[in-house]
Amino acid sequence: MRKKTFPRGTHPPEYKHYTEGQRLEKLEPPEKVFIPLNQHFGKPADPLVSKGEEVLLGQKIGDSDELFSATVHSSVSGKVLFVKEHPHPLGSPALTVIIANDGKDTPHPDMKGTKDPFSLKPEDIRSKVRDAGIVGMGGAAFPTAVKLSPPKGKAIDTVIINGCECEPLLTSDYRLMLEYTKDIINGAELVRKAAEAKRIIIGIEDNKRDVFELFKQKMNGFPGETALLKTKYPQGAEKNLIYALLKREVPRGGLPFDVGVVVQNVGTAKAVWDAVSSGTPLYERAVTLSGPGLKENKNLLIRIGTPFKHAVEYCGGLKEGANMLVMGGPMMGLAQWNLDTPVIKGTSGLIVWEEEAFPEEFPCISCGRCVSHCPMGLVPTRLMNYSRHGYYQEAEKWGVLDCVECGCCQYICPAKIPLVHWIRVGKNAITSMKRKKKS
Amino acid sequence: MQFLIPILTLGLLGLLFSIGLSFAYQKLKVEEDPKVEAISEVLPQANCGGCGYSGCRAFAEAVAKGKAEITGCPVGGEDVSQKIARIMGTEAGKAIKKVARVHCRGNTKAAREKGIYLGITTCHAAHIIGGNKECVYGCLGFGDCVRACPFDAIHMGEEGLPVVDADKCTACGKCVDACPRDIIDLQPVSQNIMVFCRSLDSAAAAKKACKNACISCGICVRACPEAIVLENNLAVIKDYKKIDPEKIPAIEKCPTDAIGRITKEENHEG
Amino acid sequence: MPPKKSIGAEYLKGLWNENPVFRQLLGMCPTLAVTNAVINGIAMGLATAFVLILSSLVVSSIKKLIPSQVRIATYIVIIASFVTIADRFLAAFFPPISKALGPYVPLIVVNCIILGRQEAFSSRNSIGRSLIDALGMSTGFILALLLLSSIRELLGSGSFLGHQLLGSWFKPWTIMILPAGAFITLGVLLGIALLIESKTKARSV
Amino acid sequence: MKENTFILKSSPHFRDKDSVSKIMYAVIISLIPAVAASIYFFRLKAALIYITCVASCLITEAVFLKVRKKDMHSLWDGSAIITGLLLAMTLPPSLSLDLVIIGSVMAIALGKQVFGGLGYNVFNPALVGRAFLQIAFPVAMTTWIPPSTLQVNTATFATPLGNLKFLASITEGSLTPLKDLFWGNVGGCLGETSAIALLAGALFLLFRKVIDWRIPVGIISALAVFTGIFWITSPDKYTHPLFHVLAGGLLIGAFFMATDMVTSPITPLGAWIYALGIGSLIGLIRLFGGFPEGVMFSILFMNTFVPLINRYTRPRILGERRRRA
Amino acid sequence: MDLLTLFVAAILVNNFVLYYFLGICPFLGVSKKIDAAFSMGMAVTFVMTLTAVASWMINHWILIPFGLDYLQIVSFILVIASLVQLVEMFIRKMSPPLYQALGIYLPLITTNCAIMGLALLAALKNYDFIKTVVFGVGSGLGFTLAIVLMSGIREQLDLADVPEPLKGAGIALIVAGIMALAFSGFSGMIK
Amino acid sequence: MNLSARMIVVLTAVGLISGSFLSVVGLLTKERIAMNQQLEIQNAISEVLPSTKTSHKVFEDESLTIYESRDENDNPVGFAVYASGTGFQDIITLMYGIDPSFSKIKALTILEQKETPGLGAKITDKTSFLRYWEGRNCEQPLSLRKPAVESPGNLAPSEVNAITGATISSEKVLDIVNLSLERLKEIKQKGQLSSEEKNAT
Ligand SMILES: Cc1cc2nc3c(=O)[nH]c(=O)nc-3n(C[C@H](O)[C@H](O)[C@H](O)COP(=O)(O)O)c2cc1C
Ligand SMILES: Cc1cc2nc3c(=O)[nH]c(=O)nc-3n(C[C@H](O)[C@H](O)[C@H](O)COP(=O)(O)O)c2cc1C
Ligand SMILES: Cc1cc2nc3c(=O)[nH]c(=O)nc-3n(C[C@H](O)[C@H](O)[C@H](O)COP(=O)(O)O)c2cc1C
Ligand SMILES: Cc1cc2nc3c(=O)[nH]c(=O)nc-3n(C[C@H](O)[C@H](O)[C@H](O)CO)c2cc1C
Ligand code: SF4
Ligand code: SF4
Ligand code: SF4
Ligand code: SF4
Ligand code: FES
Repeated sequence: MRKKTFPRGTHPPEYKHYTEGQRLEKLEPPEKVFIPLNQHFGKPADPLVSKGEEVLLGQKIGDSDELFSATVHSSVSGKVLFVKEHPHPLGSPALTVIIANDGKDTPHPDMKGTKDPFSLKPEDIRSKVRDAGIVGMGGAAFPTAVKLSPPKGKAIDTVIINGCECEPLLTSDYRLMLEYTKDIINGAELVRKAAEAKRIIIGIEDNKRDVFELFKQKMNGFPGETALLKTKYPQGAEKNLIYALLKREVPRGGLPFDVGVVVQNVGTAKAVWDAVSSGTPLYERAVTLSGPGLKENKNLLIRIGTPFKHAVEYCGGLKEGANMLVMGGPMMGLAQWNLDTPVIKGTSGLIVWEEEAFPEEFPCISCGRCVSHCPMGLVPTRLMNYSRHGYYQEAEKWGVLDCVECGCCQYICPAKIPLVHWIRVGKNAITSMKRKKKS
Repeated sequence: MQFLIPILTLGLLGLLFSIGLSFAYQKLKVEEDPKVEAISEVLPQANCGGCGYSGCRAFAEAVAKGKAEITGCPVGGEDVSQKIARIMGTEAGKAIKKVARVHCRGNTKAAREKGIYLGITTCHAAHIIGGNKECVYGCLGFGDCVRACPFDAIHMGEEGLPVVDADKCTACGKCVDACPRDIIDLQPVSQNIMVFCRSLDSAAAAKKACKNACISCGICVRACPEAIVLENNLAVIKDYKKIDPEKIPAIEKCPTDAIGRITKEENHEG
Repeated sequence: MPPKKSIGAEYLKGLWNENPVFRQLLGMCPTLAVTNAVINGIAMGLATAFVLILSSLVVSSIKKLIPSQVRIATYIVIIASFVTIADRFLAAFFPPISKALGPYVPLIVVNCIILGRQEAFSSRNSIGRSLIDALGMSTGFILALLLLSSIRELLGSGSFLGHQLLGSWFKPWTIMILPAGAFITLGVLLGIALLIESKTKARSV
Repeated sequence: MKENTFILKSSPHFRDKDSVSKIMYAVIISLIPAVAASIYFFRLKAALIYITCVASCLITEAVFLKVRKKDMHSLWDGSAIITGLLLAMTLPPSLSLDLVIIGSVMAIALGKQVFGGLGYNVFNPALVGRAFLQIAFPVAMTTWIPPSTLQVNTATFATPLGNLKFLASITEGSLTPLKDLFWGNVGGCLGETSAIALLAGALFLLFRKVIDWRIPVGIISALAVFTGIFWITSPDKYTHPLFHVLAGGLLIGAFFMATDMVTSPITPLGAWIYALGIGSLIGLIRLFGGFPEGVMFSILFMNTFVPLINRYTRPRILGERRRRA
Repeated sequence: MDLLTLFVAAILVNNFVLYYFLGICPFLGVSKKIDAAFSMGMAVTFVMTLTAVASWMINHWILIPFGLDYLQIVSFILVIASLVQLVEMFIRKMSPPLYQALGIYLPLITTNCAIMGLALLAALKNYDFIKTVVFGVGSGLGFTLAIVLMSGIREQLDLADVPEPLKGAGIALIVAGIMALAFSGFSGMIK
Repeated sequence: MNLSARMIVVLTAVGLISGSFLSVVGLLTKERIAMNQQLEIQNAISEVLPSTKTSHKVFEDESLTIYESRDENDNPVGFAVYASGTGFQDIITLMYGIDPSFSKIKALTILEQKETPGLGAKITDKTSFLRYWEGRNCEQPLSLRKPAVESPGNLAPSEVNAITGATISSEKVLDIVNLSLERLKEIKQKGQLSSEEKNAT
């Protein structure tokens, strides 16, 4: 079978063997959970509970009137200790509901299943998805309900289930696909129904052939197929994935629905199935804990709001000298500065290692490698240079906003220039300039 | 005859040329911004194009319209830039001379570092990945403001905080725009008491992050309730004019020095 | 207007602070073109000085009569007249130099220094001051030409004013008499000038 | 658990192993065969020129680093050594050492450091140094000696291309034999004589993916086509393309100098334009210009176009509408 | 020397900027941005062509017949100045976009020795009418080539770590020097 | 006075005044400049035809000017040919003397050139280049000797020495001479050399 792929990109060492064989284990929830009200793309939710209130497992504790937002649920039963700012994995502290776990996991009565999920109407699926607080679990944490309601005139024909997991080290999606195959396929079918699409494509990289064969078998009877993709980073980035699978190009600044596609992560698909079939909101997710800095490497199912410290201790703690703590994969993940920050809906992994001497930075030697590896067709060195010198308008003209921050350019750069960081500076400056202009 | 021809030729050329010009002048008179004239006046009139514009006049127009940098004239140098800045500035706030003021005292001794920062060493870059200090409101100390100042009026002090030289500052506002944490603003030179913190953290968090943070204890508010209020865990001077000079010593009792008189170093007098 | 400078300062500013070549980047074309030998540089400098001084005199004395709209045109005619005089004079009495300088003597007419000085100074100042200013600028220009042409002639031919200075051990750098050498030498000199400037400034602060 | 000792930085956190200095040292290694060949052909004098060149390049570089208060470490990034080696390889073996020093100083000072050092230069530093020498000391730079392996007894000796330039017509035996060109048994600049040694190094670089294959391919094919057209129309006046490819500085220029990353375009399309430009200009100068050889001028000339080429050959961004041609 | 060689020579070999040192001021002044440089180049080419025509007519119809060659300087400069003025007026009236792109550079051209130099050189070399025009267009294009290349390089150098004192005109002159070196590869090509 | 009127008057007045000035200057210098040019030509003629006493123009067109020269006794000494063409860089202008029968070049001198100093500019060098032109047989087109020889005696009758390192400039000079020789012979055949205007120059 010919493997599909997209132009350019790179292939960093995978290191998936650390955790590939580790079954997903359920991690006991800690004594205190810290559930931020801002775990998604869009407006943070407003708290629905206050200090001292008793809450149940799966109870809605945050919601918002805005379209671009998502509900937040309690991942334990117990008592609200505080609603206050707490360190957040995305950087700045954010409003967080801190709950003391009573250890009972008393479920909330609203968590009721549906007998025949496949007979539900699209709107019903969408509203259940929204009520369950589901957001994209592939990284961007985009509210899934919004994604499933494309604007008028943008018909969706294909649902792509993203099983690439192209980031090195991470294996949580892989384990989900192995262990919850049926749930994912069912979830995909629900997504297809909700988006009123014709078919499903499940894209899997060829370093996960076992999963590919599994899906091929179990997809029988569903309108869709399983596609084998070349192992290449960032195969899972949606614009590249769509190109690889369908040869369609999402227009600049556009979204997948502009070309009739919805892309959902496998974890998202499973969450959709859970929400619709058993009424379980998104309060738990699969997380890979890996890297040479951890005593043991594991794949865990972790309650949202669990501080990293708790999970790390379950893995035997940090090794001496571990100084690099990254939430997500090594290519796109965010460096963490302490272990008090909680697991959120978008946390796919926690990677720990010891960073040795920082590489010496050279000036750009115009080798062009960043250009020939950028999956988006950008000229990263120029974007970097423009940002560095504050020429933001030029950077915008050269497409800085099209950068998906995949990191290929910086990975490959022999001069060791922090290209992505500079590009982010440029993007940030441009968007804040635009915001200023609007107001 | 030998003399006449050249005389006539040149006279004729002059005549033609002047008729053309006067015609042009009358047909194409354009109303002008008085600022253009004023700026034109201080420019060196070399018409060298060094500014990238087609001559001094064009440059003056561009500056008046805000399209060109006031420092764009390489021939005139700093002298001329200052003059232009004044011309442009008089429009905005005439009488009171303002200067840039930094509202943070989270220097290297006071503010706690978050970790080992190995990112790009500019404030903007550090800011977008959450900063290098525990306080997410305070100065990052990488001097974006210093680099932004066209008049060399702002420098990084010894303790990692920027210091404005009030004499050199023309209140152009570049540093204000440059600071990602919005902790610089323009204030009248005469105003010498202000809040040197922008942290909205609760008292405990603020205290943990920085020794000089405002802990919203309210001492200053009690000292001068007419002018100072607490908003979102932060003391704010609502109306500077209402501060009675006699109350300043009481205000200066602030346990963390987050409010008080501007020091000599901060005013670059030392 | 800035406070009036003393006469001495008015003269001296042309030498360094407002040196037409190094500080104002004016009159670059003749500066580059004719400095392949010292004698040419000096001749060019003198010719320019002649035009600059006389036209400054004339302009400042009739400045009140000229309506601003024909200011430039008038200046051009005045300058062109003096240039013609200089050109004819050289051609008549120093034919070799006139030949070496080629079209660059007539080109004094478009030398930005001259028009720039009329615009910036003579049209606004008294005759005396304009004269001093023109003298200062001319001196500055001549010095700049002298410096550049000395370097180029010395390195390019090993001589100064035609006298062989460097011995036969020296291999002349032909490039210095050619365009490339002119550009590069002037570029480097400009860099040095700015370096000195920033050093002296740093000291005075 | 310790606090506040974690590293804060932006993603990605992985980096490829290749680095600027590794790339530079790869180039140095690839030059070894050609350097060895030239020392074999020109003996001690060649070795002296190499040493002088590399040493004066390094010293000049060091002085600039010192004055500009930069990290002295970058003296050893390898780029100054390459500049020195390549400059030496483009010098005539008879050149006296004082001129060699002048050329090296100019290469680093004028060609590299005035622009800000590694990565910022617009022109190929080694060629700036050579061009400076060529224009400053034209006679010394066009005086050739035969290699020690060749027995000739004329006082003046011409390079294969110099010979070609002033040949009234091409006849049997009037050209330097291809076999000599290939092995290097001819006169000329130090490094350009032996085609086989250069090709060996070039293959290594291509294999290691240090250089962009488009550039040598583009240059060689453009030159071959250009000279081929004239050869086919009048073979008695013009020689065949293979001679042009093997003679003079073409191979060293195409594989080692035009490929200098800093001074060549960064986009693939740009590389083609640049390479085709160089190739045709070399043909133009060799056949119709005042100089027997045009590699140096062509590369420098196309260097001036690189910023424009980079600007106007931006790749198509994914999802950008195809521009109408 | 046929017209084609004259044309090519004017662009590459005897480039106005790099060989004759004419028009250095705009070459240094307006070469910071490619767009501006290109407009300037076009404006110069345009005016040069006109100047070539006008100065030839003045020279051959008035000055030479009356033996007034010593009025060359004054009359050329007057003609150029009024021509530029006229063109500027005309463009401003007829096409505002063209004025924005080109017209605003015109005043700078009046005191540009490239234009005057063209008139003088053409007279000095005794070119006939056609040659004068070809020389004018070629020289203008040569100027455009040089200034556009320079601006491309300077845009790039804007992002480089050029030593402080060399920034601006210093480095631009050095680049011009090396460009002159590169261009000298074409000398000897005129047959 | 209204503004445009004033503009016109001022500019016209300035034009008139400067015109009058210049006319004086022009007239004062005209003769001298003309004389300088004459002198230059005459010097050149006597350089290439040393025994010249008088000379006059016998032919002139765009690229060629021919002077006939006579000695004290009004015997023809030969012709001085003033010709130009492109060199390595720019135009080369030269003059050479030739005997009345067009068989021998008497001497060559370069009047104007912009060749590379130290290289092509050696074409003005009396000892290394020009000396080898004296007495060359020019019934055939001349040819270049390369590599150069040590003394004129080693040259074939119609050969001249090239300059080492500046073959092109040498060739260009040769081309100019050969071309003008050809034209000279042509002109003579057409009988255009017998000049009507005998005004001695
Ligand atoms: C560089 C890059 C790499 C990505 N890699 C993956 C991936 O391996 N797996 C994945 O599910 N999503 C990945 N994503 C996110 C997808 O682009 C897309 O947002 C996601 O699949 C949408 O599904 P979701 O909304 O269910 O998360 C990546 C995004 C980027 C920018
Ligand atoms: C004279 C000299 C020769 C060197 N040769 C090589 C070499 O052939 N290959 C190499 O990778 N590094 C070589 N190095 C080391 C490099 O300078 C540099 O330290 C090293 O490549 C850094 O790579 P790393 O940081 O990725 O390990 C050499 C250093 C010196 C001083
Ligand atoms: C800067 C420079 C200027 C040159 N100028 C001339 C010149 O004016 N005349 C000339 O014939 N050759 C000149 N040359 C050399 C020619 O291009 C060519 O190399 C030479 O004519 C070959 O002649 P040869 O075979 O006698 O060495 C110059 C070379 C350089 C590098
Ligand atoms: C493939 C390759 C080719 C190079 N060629 C040259 C060269 O021709 N001349 C030179 O001075 N440096 C060369 N360098 C070294 C380095 O890139 C050069 O010094 C930079 O231009 C300095 O900024 C080369 C480097 C590489 C990797
Ligand atoms: S520029 Fe952006 S999209 Fe392109 S490789 Fe770099 S990070 Fe990825
Ligand atoms: S990969 Fe790095 S060194 Fe190469 S062009 Fe890109 S930024 Fe420059
Ligand atoms: S940037 Fe402007 S406002 Fe800020 S210190 Fe400098 S002069 Fe003052
Ligand atoms: S820009 Fe702001 S954060 Fe940066 S040093 Fe200046 S005041 Fe501090
Ligand atoms: S002196 Fe030539 S353009 Fe200014």
